[in-house]
Amino acid sequence: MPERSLVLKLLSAAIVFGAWEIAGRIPVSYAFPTFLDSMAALFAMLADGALLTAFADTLRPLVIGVAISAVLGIAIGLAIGLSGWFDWLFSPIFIVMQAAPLAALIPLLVMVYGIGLTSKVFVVCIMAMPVIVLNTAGAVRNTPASLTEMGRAFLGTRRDIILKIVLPAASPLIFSGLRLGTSAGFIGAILAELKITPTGVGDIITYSRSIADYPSMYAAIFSIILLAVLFLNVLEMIERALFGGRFRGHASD
Amino acid sequence: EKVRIALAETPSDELAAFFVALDRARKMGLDYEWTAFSDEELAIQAVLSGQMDIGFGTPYAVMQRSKAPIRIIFQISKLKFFPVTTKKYSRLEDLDGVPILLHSRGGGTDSIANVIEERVGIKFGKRSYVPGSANRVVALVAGQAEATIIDLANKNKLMREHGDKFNVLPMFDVEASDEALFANLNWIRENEEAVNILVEALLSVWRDMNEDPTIISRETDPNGPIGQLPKEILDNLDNFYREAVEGGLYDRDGGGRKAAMADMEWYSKAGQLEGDPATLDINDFWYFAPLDRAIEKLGK
Amino acid sequence: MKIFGVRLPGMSSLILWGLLWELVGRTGFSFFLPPLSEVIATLYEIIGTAAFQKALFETAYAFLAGVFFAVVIGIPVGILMGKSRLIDELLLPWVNIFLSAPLTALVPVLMVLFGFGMKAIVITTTLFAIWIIILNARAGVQGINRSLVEMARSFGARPWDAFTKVYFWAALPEILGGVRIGVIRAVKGVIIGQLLISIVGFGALFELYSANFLMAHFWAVLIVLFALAFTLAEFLAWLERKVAYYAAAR
Amino acid sequence: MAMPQTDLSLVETAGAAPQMAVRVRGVSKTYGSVEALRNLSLDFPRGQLTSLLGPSGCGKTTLLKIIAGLLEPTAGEVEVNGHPVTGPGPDRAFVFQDFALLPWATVLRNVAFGLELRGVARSEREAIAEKYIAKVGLSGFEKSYPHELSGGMRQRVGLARALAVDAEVLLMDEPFSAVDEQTRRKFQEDLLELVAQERKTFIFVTHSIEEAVYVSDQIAILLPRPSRVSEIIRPEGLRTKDVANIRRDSEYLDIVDRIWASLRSYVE
Amino acid sequence: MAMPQTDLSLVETAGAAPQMAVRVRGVSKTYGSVEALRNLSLDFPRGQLTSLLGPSGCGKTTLLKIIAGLLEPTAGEVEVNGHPVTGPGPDRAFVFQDFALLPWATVLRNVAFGLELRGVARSEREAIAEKYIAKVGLSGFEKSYPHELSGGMRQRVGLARALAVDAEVLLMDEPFSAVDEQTRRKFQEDLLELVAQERKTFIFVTHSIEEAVYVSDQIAILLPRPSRVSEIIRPEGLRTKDVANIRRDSEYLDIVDRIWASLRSYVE
Ligand SMILES: Nc1ncnc2c1ncn2[C@@H]1O[C@H](COP(=O)(O)OP(=O)(O)OP(=O)(O)O)[C@@H](O)[C@H]1O
Ligand SMILES: Nc1ncnc2c1ncn2[C@@H]1O[C@H](COP(=O)(O)OP(=O)(O)OP(=O)(O)O)[C@@H](O)[C@H]1O
Ligand SMILES: [Mg+2]
Ligand SMILES: [Mg+2]
Repeated sequence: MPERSLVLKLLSAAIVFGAWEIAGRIPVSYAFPTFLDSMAALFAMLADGALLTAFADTLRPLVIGVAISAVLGIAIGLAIGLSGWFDWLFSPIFIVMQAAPLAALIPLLVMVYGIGLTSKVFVVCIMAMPVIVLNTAGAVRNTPASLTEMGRAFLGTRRDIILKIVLPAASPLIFSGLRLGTSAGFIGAILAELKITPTGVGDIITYSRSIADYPSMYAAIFSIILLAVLFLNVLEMIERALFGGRFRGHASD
Repeated sequence: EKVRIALAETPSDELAAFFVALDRARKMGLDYEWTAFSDEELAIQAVLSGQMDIGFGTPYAVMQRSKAPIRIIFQISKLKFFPVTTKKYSRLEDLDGVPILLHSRGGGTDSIANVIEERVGIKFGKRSYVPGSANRVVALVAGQAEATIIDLANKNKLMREHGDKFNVLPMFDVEASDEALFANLNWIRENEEAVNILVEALLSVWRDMNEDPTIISRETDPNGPIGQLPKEILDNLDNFYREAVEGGLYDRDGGGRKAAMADMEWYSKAGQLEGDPATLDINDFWYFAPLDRAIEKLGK
Repeated sequence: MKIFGVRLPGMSSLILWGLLWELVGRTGFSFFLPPLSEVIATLYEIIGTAAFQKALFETAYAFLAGVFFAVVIGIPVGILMGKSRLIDELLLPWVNIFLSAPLTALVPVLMVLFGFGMKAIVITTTLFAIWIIILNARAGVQGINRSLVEMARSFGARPWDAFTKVYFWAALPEILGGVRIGVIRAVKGVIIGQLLISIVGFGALFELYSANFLMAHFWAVLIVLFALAFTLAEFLAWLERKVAYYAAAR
Repeated sequence: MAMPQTDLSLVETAGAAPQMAVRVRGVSKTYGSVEALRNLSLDFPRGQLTSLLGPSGCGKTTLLKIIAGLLEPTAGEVEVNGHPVTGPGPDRAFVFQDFALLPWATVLRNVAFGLELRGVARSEREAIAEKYIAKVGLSGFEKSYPHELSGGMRQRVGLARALAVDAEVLLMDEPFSAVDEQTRRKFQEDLLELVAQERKTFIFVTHSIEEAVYVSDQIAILLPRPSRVSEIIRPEGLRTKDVANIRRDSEYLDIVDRIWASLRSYVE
Repeated sequence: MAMPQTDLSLVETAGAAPQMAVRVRGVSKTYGSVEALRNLSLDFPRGQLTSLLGPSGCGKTTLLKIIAGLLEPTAGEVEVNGHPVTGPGPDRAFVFQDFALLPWATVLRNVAFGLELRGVARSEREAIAEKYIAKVGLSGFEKSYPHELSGGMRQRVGLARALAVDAEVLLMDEPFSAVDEQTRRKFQEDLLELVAQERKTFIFVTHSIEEAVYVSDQIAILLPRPSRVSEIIRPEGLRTKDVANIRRDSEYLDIVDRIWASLRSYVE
């Protein structure tokens, strides 16, 4: 029943935004604008192009960082999953990185890489990379043994087996790692804009806060969350387009 | 009831004098607690929404825009900032079109840059924002920037260590406030007693400090937030305050009307306040009673 | 990994990395990377100070409170979503949005709504942790083997019995998995909260040390934090493995 | 479809009036658009073992679950001992194809679980469970967990659990499908003993013709979906013969062939 | 253990000199502390089907994988056509017990996958695959994905893939374990036809005594771990008999009973 679920989605959206509007009208704080005011500010910023420029600024380190993390992360993950040596040497690092609050490293990064694009890209990378590496490695390690054995039995070369069996078998988990990584990357990009140099959406947030233009600040926050959710949905659509309904499970199929 | 104080940064050498004043205020019967926020805007917001009583910062834009009756009661420090550049430049005029690093959009260094542009008749290149003078120094030393504006302590440090590579450009004097204490007017009226004690303690410390900067290190409570700082920082306290006093960072009268007037002019020029400075009423921004009372009590 | 037939324990390569760090640090490669030995000496020095212990206490408090709420709210909500279609359809879109949204952007809003002190940090921590806990509990309940449910019914189980004796235990591996990931995220949440909201705990130490270029101090606290987070995550993973023996058999 | 009374008297050794423990009358079941059972009627004599044989997906499990009260029929009625079925009841116990053991509980607790849900006190239910654990030959494994047992042993835990609640009717859904041939044969012999010892009614689903012929008093052959009973076969004479030689008995082989011929028409 | 040459000449219909396609000599295999095979020797005549029968976990799969070159024996040697085995080779094809199909590939690609790995051009390999898909009765399912097929159909995809690479030796690990009894019987008949048509050597693992007797030229019975060959049985006469009646043939039943008696001693 697509209609029912759509209705429920709209209903739950109406409840949440309604609560926001009411909370803004009470108001809970001088610094808490209403939903409608924030939307008005959002459209104003959209209309004068400020928001789009800001998005471009925010997305640059994000996209570069996620792309680097994806390429490097999948390659490292593959190496870790395939080689005992790599596993021993590198996986502890990524396990520690995943568990640790890397946000604390940001001040250091600024000292090393300065305040430009590099350190922002770096922040995105350290946030996004561990989960991509670990997911890829885990997926590769868990490639059903019977499939790789089958590949060997039918005389596949190592390259063949990696390209035609290991990678496709691991791809759902790799993609879920990419999705988690992108989401962590978004957190990193915003963190970088709030903690390193305010640019893009982070700049709108801090600047409008400093001049007490709270509707604009909330509009920027709203828009970046919306952007993240859209971004991830697009990623999910790509995944579905690539692998379609063909995946219903894994080794059990 | 405890007075809740919103700091705009984590306790560090710059706040040592303030904490000495707080200790004196406690002896005079003030009960307080403090919270450190990661920046000035948060401290302002916290006071705005009533979660904190007294805040740190210069919330002129907020005072003019939001309907909340916020008032400044004491000037902590003046906007003593210094344009620092590589050896390539030696006068402000040379900076036409040069990219510059500043603290934050709409903040104090941003307004200094605005005023420089206006007075000298130049236009800076791209402005990039890096919060924290120390971080801007790092960027400068690392060669990531050619010009920036930094505070007194960092200027001195930079010149001590890398004086051969950088110039401090001569600049006009600024009397406007960098940090000030502010609070909600209604709250001030309900807590006159506490505010009076605090302002009096501050004024006394500011005066003593201008006489003898070492008083800060001597009076610092070894078990307080400043006393707990790493030894490396504590060892430098005397030096820090000596240079600060020499540089005229702390006004011995806590700013008052003189500072308020300077602020009106400065922040209007800097774009934070709207309207002609002459038409602005300083009483819409400052609340002088506690300071007046303290000056009267301690003498001129 | 085996060398000369001897099995090297899983995390032993960290020793190698530590040595590398020491070497690079000794060459004076950069002021921001002091040798590991210096860092450890500093660690030894500051670990007893009141400032460090206060930071540890503040961080642990916010962290534990945040995780507590995430678990106590997250698990029942997740189980409810797994069982009730209506609740699931109402909540699932939001859970998914918050799971992937950059919560850092939301922190300024949290401050306004919930204050600027410890409370906001606790809530940030909870928000970092709760969504994955909800989703996993939901998945666990949805994945319960139908024949276990039918078995319970066929032997006449009442709803409460079925819940406490079958549902909870059957979903436990997923629930624990969710809690483990949630706890890891909570560690990030508590530090981000301390850096972005009010500067207390380890967040304050990081700001202070980095602003004053006390690199050995900085790394010392960082190591403590990494070690704590890592130990916690490994402990939960161990707990998870203890019940995982039946995860495959369900 | 009704069973001639005379047939039964041959088998009912106790000499009591032959009775039907379970009667299924005109049961239909549709899942959405899939019609699984259509107007199916079948009686299960007390104290006997009835097998259900039929192609995959014909609705055997569905029928079993309707009798257990786990599913509601779309139409028709099931009676157990003359009382209509409205839900699960203490008179029936189910042995699940996939065992349905609690992986986090020991063998002892698993076997006692049916009694635990019925509120029997701990010491009492454990004593009963011990007895049935011994009966299925698992003494010494009381403290083991299911994942430490082989498939065949797990199956016996499920069986012991069903026996422990002392229900009159035992519903068994392909209970031996997961064990290897050698073990399976052993189980079949155990099952025959069980039917002889306990005076219970067994309803047994299987895919194996040989198995059905070997263990059953009565075999119901089901048509493909929508399922009705196509034939009822009673391998009467076999019960009295020597178990060791039954597999080469010509009567046995005749029955197997007859069923095979009848089923074969549905396979492709 | 060596096979008397005279026996074989009875079976070898082509009249060519009887030859051993695969010889296993003194093979041992230990996994860590588990000794799976101990000094096992066994020969597999060309063009015949040899079954391996033995209790669960006795090492049948292990032996098959050693022949395939997927595992290295701890000791001993395997020869295929006189050449020692050092790894997988084009002369052997494996039918996996768990199918080992690529879930993301269509039936067509799965069947052609062995050829794809050998670098056969796309159009050519697809033509070959089509042929074998038709042969196992899956025409019309070329574009389906494995999860859309029933267990039996998946099994046939695995079979077609092994047939498509046209290897001389086919290694089949419990290939019919996943299908129901009715379908299984059909498969057994298909397999008999296949052995008759293609002049290949089949090595076949099963748990079912009846199945082994029904389809094999030679049956090797393995002991429990550590495994050696305990007995070799050649159900010679059966091949010439009428398939339809073989299941009640007394020779057939004798062999089944003999094997059963021999295996029974290991089952508890
Ligand atoms: N919950 C359900 N929803 C929809 N259809 C169902 C459901 N359960 C069973 N069916 C359909 O009803 C039919 C009968 O299913 P059932 O499980 O009773 O078959 P079965 O005879 O036990 O088969 P098998 O021998 O494979 O176990 C099947 O075609 C199946 O697809
Ligand atoms: N990779 C492995 N590591 C350790 N032990 C193994 C491994 N593979 C198999 N074994 C052990 O070797 C023995 C033989 O295993 P194998 O799979 O060959 O048995 P099988 O005869 O095929 O059994 P089944 O009939 O159950 O398939 C078993 O006891 C098993 O536990
Ligand atoms: Mg069934
Ligand atoms: Mg096997």
